[in-house]
Amino acid sequence: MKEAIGRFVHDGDTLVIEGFTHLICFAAAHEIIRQRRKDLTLCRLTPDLIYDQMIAAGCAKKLIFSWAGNPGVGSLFALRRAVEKGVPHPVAIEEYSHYGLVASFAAGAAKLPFWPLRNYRGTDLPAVNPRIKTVTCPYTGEVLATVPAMNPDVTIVHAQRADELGDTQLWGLYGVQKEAAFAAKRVVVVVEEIVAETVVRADPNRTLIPGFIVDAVVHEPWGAHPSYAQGFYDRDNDFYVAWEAISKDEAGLQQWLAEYVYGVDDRAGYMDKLGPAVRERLAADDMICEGVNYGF
Amino acid sequence: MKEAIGRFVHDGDTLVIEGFTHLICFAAAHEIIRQRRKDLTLCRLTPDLIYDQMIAAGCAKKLIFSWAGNPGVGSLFALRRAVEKGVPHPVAIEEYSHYGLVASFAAGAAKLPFWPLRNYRGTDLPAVNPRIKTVTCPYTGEVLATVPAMNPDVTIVHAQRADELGDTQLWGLYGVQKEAAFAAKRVVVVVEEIVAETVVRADPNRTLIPGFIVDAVVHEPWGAHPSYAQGFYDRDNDFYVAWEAISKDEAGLQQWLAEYVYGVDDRAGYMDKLGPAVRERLAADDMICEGVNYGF
Amino acid sequence: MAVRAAKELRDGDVVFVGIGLPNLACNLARATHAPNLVLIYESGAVGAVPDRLPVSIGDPALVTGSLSVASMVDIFTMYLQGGRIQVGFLGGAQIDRYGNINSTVIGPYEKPKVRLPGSGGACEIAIHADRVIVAAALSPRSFPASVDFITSPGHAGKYGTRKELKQPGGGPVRIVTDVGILEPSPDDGELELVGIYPDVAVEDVKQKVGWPLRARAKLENVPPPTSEELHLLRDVLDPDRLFL
Amino acid sequence: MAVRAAKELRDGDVVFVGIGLPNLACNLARATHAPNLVLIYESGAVGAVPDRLPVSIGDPALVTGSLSVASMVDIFTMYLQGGRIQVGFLGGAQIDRYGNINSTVIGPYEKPKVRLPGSGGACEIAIHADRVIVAAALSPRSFPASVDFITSPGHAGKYGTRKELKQPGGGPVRIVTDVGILEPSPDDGELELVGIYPDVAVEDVKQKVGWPLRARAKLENVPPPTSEELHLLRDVLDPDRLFL
Repeated sequence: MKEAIGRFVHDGDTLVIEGFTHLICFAAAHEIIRQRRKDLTLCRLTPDLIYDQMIAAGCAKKLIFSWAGNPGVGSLFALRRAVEKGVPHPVAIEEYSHYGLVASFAAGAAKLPFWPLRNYRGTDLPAVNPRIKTVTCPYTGEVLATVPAMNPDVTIVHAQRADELGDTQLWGLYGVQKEAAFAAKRVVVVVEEIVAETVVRADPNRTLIPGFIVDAVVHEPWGAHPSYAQGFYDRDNDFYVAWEAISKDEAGLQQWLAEYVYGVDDRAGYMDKLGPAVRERLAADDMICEGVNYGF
Repeated sequence: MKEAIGRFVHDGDTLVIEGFTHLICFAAAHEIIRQRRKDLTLCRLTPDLIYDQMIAAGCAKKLIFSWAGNPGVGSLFALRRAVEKGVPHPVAIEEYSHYGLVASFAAGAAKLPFWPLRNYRGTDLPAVNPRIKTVTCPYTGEVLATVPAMNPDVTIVHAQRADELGDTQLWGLYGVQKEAAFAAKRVVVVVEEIVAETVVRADPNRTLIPGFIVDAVVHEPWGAHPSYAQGFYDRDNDFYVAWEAISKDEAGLQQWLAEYVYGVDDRAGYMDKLGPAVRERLAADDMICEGVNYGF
Repeated sequence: MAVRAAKELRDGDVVFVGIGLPNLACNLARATHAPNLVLIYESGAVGAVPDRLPVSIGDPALVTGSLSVASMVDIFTMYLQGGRIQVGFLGGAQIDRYGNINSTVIGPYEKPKVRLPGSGGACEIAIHADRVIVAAALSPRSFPASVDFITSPGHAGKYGTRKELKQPGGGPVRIVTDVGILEPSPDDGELELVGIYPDVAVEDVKQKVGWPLRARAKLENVPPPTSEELHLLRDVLDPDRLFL
Repeated sequence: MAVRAAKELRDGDVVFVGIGLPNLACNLARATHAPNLVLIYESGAVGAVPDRLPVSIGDPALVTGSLSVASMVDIFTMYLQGGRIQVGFLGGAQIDRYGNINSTVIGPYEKPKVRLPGSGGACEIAIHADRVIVAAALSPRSFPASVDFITSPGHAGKYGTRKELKQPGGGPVRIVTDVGILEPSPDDGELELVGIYPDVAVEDVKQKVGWPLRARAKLENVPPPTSEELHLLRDVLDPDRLFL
């Protein structure tokens, strides 16, 4: 992970670490914080705790997002301090709705400059985001909204498994992981498990991202905690709830970063610090599905 | 099948039976021929033998397509007779490239009136298909090609399995089956196997089409022959090769229809006529993949 | 409110579900009068049957045993914009006279008094779902005459009426509150009182909104939750009282 | 031609493969100098390793053991238009002076002498792939000065030059024939002779195209297929001689 972040994430980059609730790569964010990257433009549908932590650590110059809360809990206070009061420093925002940002990734993946969608009529979003424009349908004359393409410098995808070449398999919620990867100039894949190429090839419909668009593959078990990996470990909802109090207090948040991010060398160190009880509480039960026949 | 075609396919409809080489529902086409539907607008990327047969049977008024050959073999002669000589009657054509027609289905599924694509510059396709137009990107000023949405009256999808509500699982080549289903006003799903809802729910990432957009589910083993169903039976390449001679000769083709379509009651009758040797030759070997863990 | 919101759902509806109260209401409806409800979450879970109350909209329990997992591109393009969603459930910090909803900012956008989470899927749900059900406790602060920011369009506003804007969906057709039910007027889309809960006075309801609230001549008398419904909510669906 | 076309592929290339000769050439390259070639078929198979020679572009043997199966929307938007394809292989009934390819009609479109299958993916492959390799036997009928219909754009033509049209891909950079190799001139994009096979005279090649063919001053001497290459093609890759 150290090497992948060192090589592929640079100051000033537009960075995407996606995953909708599922498979959010906190391990990569923590390594970026440790390597003290700055002036990043951070883009995600839901900034979630991951970007709240990166903003608190001073990595961010700008945030592109569509829903900025702590899901099911409350606020992201580091983000709010940066936006409302410029603490630790001001962070610019570019705001969409989910559909808008999803479409922006789809345009980026397709290398189209824009994406048309039937949206935003009657809302104030285009008034505060001039990047939302319109286009007229050449067939019906209907005026549709458009969003510009999102093409990040680097996308980091967390997934259940990949082979050493980066052929990546992912199940459970997909989010926009595939689109974010195809949209990016550089792609880092972080997985719970490195498997033989034969495992991937035994079930090719399960593959979301082909290895030839991947620049680095990192093996990092528990790399998504406190997010989750279907079939590996549950979401740490207790930690999401606890974050409300941690992030509300600027000093407390810095203390948390000092202890759990700067204070450890890597993800293994972080998991050791959390202790075995967390792992036991969150480890997934087995609910293994049947295979299908690829014969002919 | 009789009932599903009777209820959901009407004279004059725009009909899509998709499947790219894989999972082409010949059983549905034969039932449509037997029920003597006419004035259909037939749309498929590759008309293949299936629409060659329907054109020969006089079902078609118009054909929308992007590659009209017998894959790996040669020509579709019934189609060529209709287009070149108006035999048995003239069939109008609307022609795209694969990407254009794929995009047209994607627009239809998204209920957008058009889809933008970087294509057709420097080619003669827009000159012969006025439905290919252009749109100017509101961000870059780039002029992009557009195709209009394809929203068929009815789409027939063949798949490996579905539950009784039509929740449909499909693996191997996807083609544009999902997009064609979502684009349609009515959807008929034809499957090799009806399974319990629990089978679908055990592996939800394998599901391509949700039952609530499906109007009818038909259980029709071998319903795709001479096309194939991954994990069930191989493509009948011998028949595709033999079609060259059958379709070249108008009378021979009518004789083939009389024997294998009009001359049988249903798919079971057709398979009986082909005989057990064909089934034995084409039955799939077992190459069953491992399952994955959906636990948490 | 959860009980009352559940009653707005019809058996067989395809519902775009948010977390919290909407999720409770949907699962209550499934357990009572609408066993064939199809729950779709914007995270991609289709036909979810969560065996625990999901804390987040992307909970793993929404995936396990669901009918299908769709990419978010498909969810927004083919399912929502594709016109496949009958009911959307929305909340919001502010709801105005015409059903416009604000979940973005209190105060001006550039210098907000309170920065709220923003749209998420709320903007497009309000535009595309056949019917939108809104659940929110009534108060003058939450129901001003006009919202500070239109995140989700209602029936009329500074950009025109729903019809003028050719919105594909029906917008907020029922506003379920803690004291009564509001509905848009068929004439001008203004929200008016159409139902009232037991022991609530119409005059008290009128005090709780920021405009002169009209009440229909004939008000529905909304029955109180049954003990069975309360039992289901409190003991089965949300035993840890995460959202009650 | 298959042997010569195989040599145009570099190890690690991501190749959009058509059926027939392109497929043979790709599998020969994989078996010899380019083991890391990634074969992508427009049908959706990515990283295919067919254990029999596929008769069609959607053969089940392309799926079994492949790295990934993508939807056709993804193949054309994210893979091809997304700029992820290094090499596209095309054939065609006619190829003209500037590398424009016709696979649509001989004669006028409305009243064709011969109705060919049409574009399939050929149009967008010629526009987007970094390099396009064309394989076709040389004859005046197949190589006219200008094609009856432009299915796949070359380097110049009635709509302008490749640069003027801002085509993202490189177009047909090598035309592999049965007697020699053509390449577009760096100046004006006109195809010119750059390589010749053993025992073939330049004058004979010039007779086989419908325009005054220029030949480079220094011609590559293209070696004949080795016995190992012929053995692989005839005995291993296409033992039933489906395409040879």
